[in-house]
Amino acid sequence: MSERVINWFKYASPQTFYPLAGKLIPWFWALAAIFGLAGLTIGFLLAPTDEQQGEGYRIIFLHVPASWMSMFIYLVMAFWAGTGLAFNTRLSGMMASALAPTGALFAFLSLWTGALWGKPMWGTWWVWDARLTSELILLFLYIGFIALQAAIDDPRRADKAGAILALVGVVNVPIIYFSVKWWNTLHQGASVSLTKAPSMAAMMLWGMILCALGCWMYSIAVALMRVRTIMLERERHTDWVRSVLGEKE
Amino acid sequence: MLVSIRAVIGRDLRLAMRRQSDIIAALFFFIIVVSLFPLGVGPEADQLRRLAPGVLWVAALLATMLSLPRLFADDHRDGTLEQLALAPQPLALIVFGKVIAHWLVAGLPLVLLAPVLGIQFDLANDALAILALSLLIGTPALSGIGAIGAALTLGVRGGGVLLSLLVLPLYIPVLIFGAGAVDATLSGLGAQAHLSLLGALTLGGVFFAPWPTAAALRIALE
Amino acid sequence: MLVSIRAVIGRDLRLAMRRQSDIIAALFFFIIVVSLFPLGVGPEADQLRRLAPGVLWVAALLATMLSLPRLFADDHRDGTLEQLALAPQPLALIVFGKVIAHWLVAGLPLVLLAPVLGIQFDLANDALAILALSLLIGTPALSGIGAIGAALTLGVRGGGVLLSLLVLPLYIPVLIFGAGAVDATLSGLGAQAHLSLLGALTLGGVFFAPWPTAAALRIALE
Amino acid sequence: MHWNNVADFLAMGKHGPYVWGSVIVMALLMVAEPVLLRRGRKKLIARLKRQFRVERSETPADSRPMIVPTGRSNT
Amino acid sequence: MLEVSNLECVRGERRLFAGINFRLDGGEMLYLQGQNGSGKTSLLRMLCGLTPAAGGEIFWRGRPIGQLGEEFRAELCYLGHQNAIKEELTPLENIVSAARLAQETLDEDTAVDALERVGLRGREDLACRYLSQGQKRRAALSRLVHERRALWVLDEPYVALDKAAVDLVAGLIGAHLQRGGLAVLTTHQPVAVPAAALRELWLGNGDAADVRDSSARC
Amino acid sequence: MLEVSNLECVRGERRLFAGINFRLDGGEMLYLQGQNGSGKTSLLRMLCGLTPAAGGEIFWRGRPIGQLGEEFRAELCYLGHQNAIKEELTPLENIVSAARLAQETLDEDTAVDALERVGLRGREDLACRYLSQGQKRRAALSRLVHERRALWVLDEPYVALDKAAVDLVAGLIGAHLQRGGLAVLTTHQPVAVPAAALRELWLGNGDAADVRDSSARC
Ligand code: HEM
Ligand SMILES: Nc1ncnc2c1ncn2[C@@H]1O[C@H](COP(=O)(O)OP(=O)(O)OP(=O)(O)O)[C@@H](O)[C@H]1O
Ligand SMILES: Nc1ncnc2c1ncn2[C@@H]1O[C@H](COP(=O)(O)OP(=O)(O)OP(=O)(O)O)[C@@H](O)[C@H]1O
Ligand SMILES: [Mg+2]
Ligand SMILES: [Mg+2]
Repeated sequence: MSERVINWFKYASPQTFYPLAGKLIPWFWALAAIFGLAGLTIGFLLAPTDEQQGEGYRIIFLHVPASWMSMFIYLVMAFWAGTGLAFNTRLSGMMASALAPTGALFAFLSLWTGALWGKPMWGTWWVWDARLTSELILLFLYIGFIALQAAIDDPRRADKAGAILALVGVVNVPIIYFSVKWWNTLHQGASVSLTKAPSMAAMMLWGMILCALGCWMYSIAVALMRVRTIMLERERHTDWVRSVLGEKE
Repeated sequence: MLVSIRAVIGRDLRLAMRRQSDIIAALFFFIIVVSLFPLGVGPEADQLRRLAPGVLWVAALLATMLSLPRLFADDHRDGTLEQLALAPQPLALIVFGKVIAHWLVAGLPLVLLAPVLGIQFDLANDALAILALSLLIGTPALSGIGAIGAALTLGVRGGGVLLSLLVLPLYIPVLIFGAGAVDATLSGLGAQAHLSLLGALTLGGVFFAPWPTAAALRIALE
Repeated sequence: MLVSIRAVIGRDLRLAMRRQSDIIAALFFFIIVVSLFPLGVGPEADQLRRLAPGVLWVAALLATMLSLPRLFADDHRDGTLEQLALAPQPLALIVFGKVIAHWLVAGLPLVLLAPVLGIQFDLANDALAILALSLLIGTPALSGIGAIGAALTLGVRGGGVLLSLLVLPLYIPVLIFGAGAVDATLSGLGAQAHLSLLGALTLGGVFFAPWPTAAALRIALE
Repeated sequence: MHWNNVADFLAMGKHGPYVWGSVIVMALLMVAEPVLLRRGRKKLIARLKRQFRVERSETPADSRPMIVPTGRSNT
Repeated sequence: MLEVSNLECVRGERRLFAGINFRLDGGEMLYLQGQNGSGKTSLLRMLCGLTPAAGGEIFWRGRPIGQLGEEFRAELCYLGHQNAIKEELTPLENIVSAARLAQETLDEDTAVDALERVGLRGREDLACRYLSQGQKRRAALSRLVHERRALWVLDEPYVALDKAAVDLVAGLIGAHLQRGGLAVLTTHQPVAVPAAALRELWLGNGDAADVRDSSARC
Repeated sequence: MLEVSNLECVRGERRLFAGINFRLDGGEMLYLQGQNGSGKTSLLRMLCGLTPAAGGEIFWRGRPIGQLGEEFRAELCYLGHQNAIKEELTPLENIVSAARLAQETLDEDTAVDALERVGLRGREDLACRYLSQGQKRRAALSRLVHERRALWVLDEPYVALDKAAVDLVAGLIGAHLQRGGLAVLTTHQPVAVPAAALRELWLGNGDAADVRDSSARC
């Protein structure tokens, strides 16, 4: 392994990452609070009523960030899992395990808010529509990932097995995203896209984006918290954990 | 390459023949589930006809799923899996052979039997044909996807349940398109679209699945 | 006597806890079967309500049946069964303990969960109560009768299928009275008669079954 | 400000239960997650410290395998 | 105490042995020998009453074991090719629950002590799945440490054990014999059991038509 | 040809061994010794590439086995604690299908001959389930009769075998070494392999502090 690679992996070693993460967490909490409050203020206090959907549309400020995060976190998790499998770095597996519960949380919230939105808009809590089904599958994938890792005692084996599952499940994410395009379904198509001009009012758009940023920061903060715990647990035999815990006495 | 796939298939089929249970088990389970339903639900022809695609596909899915835990477990227990992993050909090829053997043993009989059971539900001829066709196209995907789950949960605490947990979400699309195809025929729409999606799932499942499966097996053997 | 039954139950429960799979497996299977049906059949409330007793009872029956092959197989494979057969107390007592443990692990959770799943099917409260009650009375019979089949097919080629073949005919009365009880409530008739028949089956099954089971086990060990 | 009064705000134009149902559940879960994490972390640290204390009272055994090349022999 | 007359064993269409006679008293050990497949395991299982004999009788304290039933089993300790160890449970749980099923009282301390004796210290709480082959066998054999029943029937107890463990088990058997117990044993490894009144029984190879029922003492 | 440098093995939280170095050339045999649970099986599995090493490297003909992959496996014959025998199949079917999976051609006559060599004549067509413990092991070992791959890795091959069979297997290994093959072997039974250039490796017991570095010749 060359010098450069080792440098690159420096922050991938748990003992340097642990204090770094500890310092970053408060900042991410602050950002999460700022973005979240701003987004909710715009979304719930300032944004105008939607002509077709009435006030019910305000669920969008929760539903869309939750849905985005559920997919995005899966991609990040799969990325970490994949690097762990390829380069055998200790940190990667821990990051993947740390992200999964938060991803599952957002997948659940996406379903929950979606269902609560569907009842007034479509007249039903649930249809077996492509997007809804694939989002449900995403939730199951998260749960499967968590359960699989919990069932294997040896953390290294657990990481690898989880990584395979995560990578296999990645196909599901584009399916969720493009399902509205590939099949014409009840669910709404994308209203935010990089190529086209946004098709919704600027106020709504900003509200949504701020809420999404808030969720994003929240996810980072929570994932960092969790990864620190996982590090302590898994590296409990190393000296650095002893010294970290010793100092706190 | 073909030779070694043939060798795996041959061996697994012979084992299945010897045990017999494997072949009949899936089949028998399928028959039981399908036949118990009219017993529990009551015999109104109209209702039964509407139930038919769902019941038959759910039964097929469960029957396949139940035979999954043993796909690698026996080989794991008696040390054969180590020998397979140490064979000179890529493990993925061997897995491919095992997936095919599994389908021949657990999937194909269902395809052949489904039309017969469909008659019990008073399905029309075209619906019966589509039912068999959808099963023919769809069940290999069940074997392929299932192999990944079986390998991941090999030797793991609580393997059986975990297997269902991992595999079922991935089976849902197959179920939906499969039952959808028959439903579409029943309601006079074409089943074309559903069937081609099913075909895509199967191609993906059978040809892509052996790689992650082989990787998972190596991990299980560590 | 009570002590040794307690010891068997304790050991089997601890094993189940350790594996976890056993407890959750039956339960999870039950949930899956019950939830896949609306998925395959379509979500019309009226139709679902009529299906409910049948689906739930068939699912309970299948869930119990699936855990049967392992009732003695693990003990047989690793030599524990020989030790049990050589223990100083009558083998039938030990079997009795194992039947109870099996019910606690595979039957009781279904009883507790059934009402929750029944809600998905939009069942009324009294029907839910009768559903749970019928399962509570009926499932021990499934464990008892099942034990005979499990012992008879122990170590036999094609055991799994044979087991279903032997056991199912004996299960059908349980299914009919069990689903019948709920059906009767749904259509406003009393479930009394069905339930007492179910009770009779259970008493017979649980207290009579250990003897033939023990005899069958001794034969399997020869 | 889009709203005239609090009642309107709470009613959300007949969609109150749906909107607030979403908001409350989401808020609850997003508060619960970090709280649970903190608690888990504290428990873990306590456990680890207990373990370290126990381990300090024992001396770790070091093991070193030996390799003995015995050369050629004709037994 | 244990007496066998004219015992015969038939497997499939093959007669493994016939005309086996011996008598074993307190403090004596029967060392059963023979090639692979000569019927040693089959004979041991007959002694335990697991397999019915094709011919002949087995007596315990003068009465046929078939009649004695539970009375006989209460004095019998059998250890077969299989370990009768649950992979999911820890060694400690395994032997405690095995003892409980055999209607013995084994408190946790005694159990831990037994495990320590067989060299499983530090592994009491590791699921047996993770143990090495020999450690699994040791866990199974730890039953013998506090076993006080009269008749031990052991089928190749030394398999997979290292030298130290073999000696330990041989010592346990020796102590048992000195307490006036009986033991029937098969093994392909020649191991000296200390202070044993030894009797040997050779089973001829079932292949050959010449069923030898020679018996020798050593 | 086989070279191991600085090998380390960690199981759970236990370091079984570290700093293992050796080199094995054609015609040489490595005799791996150690108490139960000292990591012999783990070491053999690392040599086969089944378990990744916690540290260190393994070279075959100068290249790391991880890189070689199939090339290495084509020269490797591994026989573990488990027999890799299907109970439902007959011994004949077992070895024929095992050979086919290993991409070797084994015609029926050769297979029957191999079974006869290991003393399973008359049992070729009996399902393995009915075989005795030692006969099952013999069926598994019959693979070695016509095995010509260079590296044999055998984990306690003599377990459950009677004296005659042990000698037979030792003879097979000896012949293999004389053909210029390599063998790595563990066993708790001291058995003389004829004409072997022997090297011994002791693994200390991971638990105990008293690591004995005594070595004996056999
Ligand atoms: C349980 C039910 C639902 C689920 C699982 C679900 C899932 C999703 C997912 C995964 C996304 C993100 C994908 C993307 O950005 O393209 C999304 C976005 C969206 N959903 Fe839903 N949804 C559900 C119900 C609803 C309902 C009932 C409505 C409205 C009537 C709705 C409206 C939207 C809108 C407007 C977006 C944003 C699309 C965009 O701007 O890109 N969803 N939903
Ligand atoms: N159905 C059958 N048909 C023919 N032979 C059978 C059948 N069942 C068992 N056998 C033979 O019976 C014998 C059983 O031997 P047993 O297991 O008692 O041997 P053992 O002396 O314990 O041998 P080992 O030293 O290998 O443990 C074997 O030779 C086996 O081949
Ligand atoms: N998860 C784990 N935690 C702690 N120890 C473990 C774990 N998994 C395995 N071990 C230990 O690792 C060792 C594995 O040893 P291995 O099977 O290689 O031994 P061996 O030398 O082959 O022994 P034998 O002679 O009994 O076959 C055992 O001592 C076992 O207790
Ligand atoms: Mg034997
Ligand atoms: Mg070993």
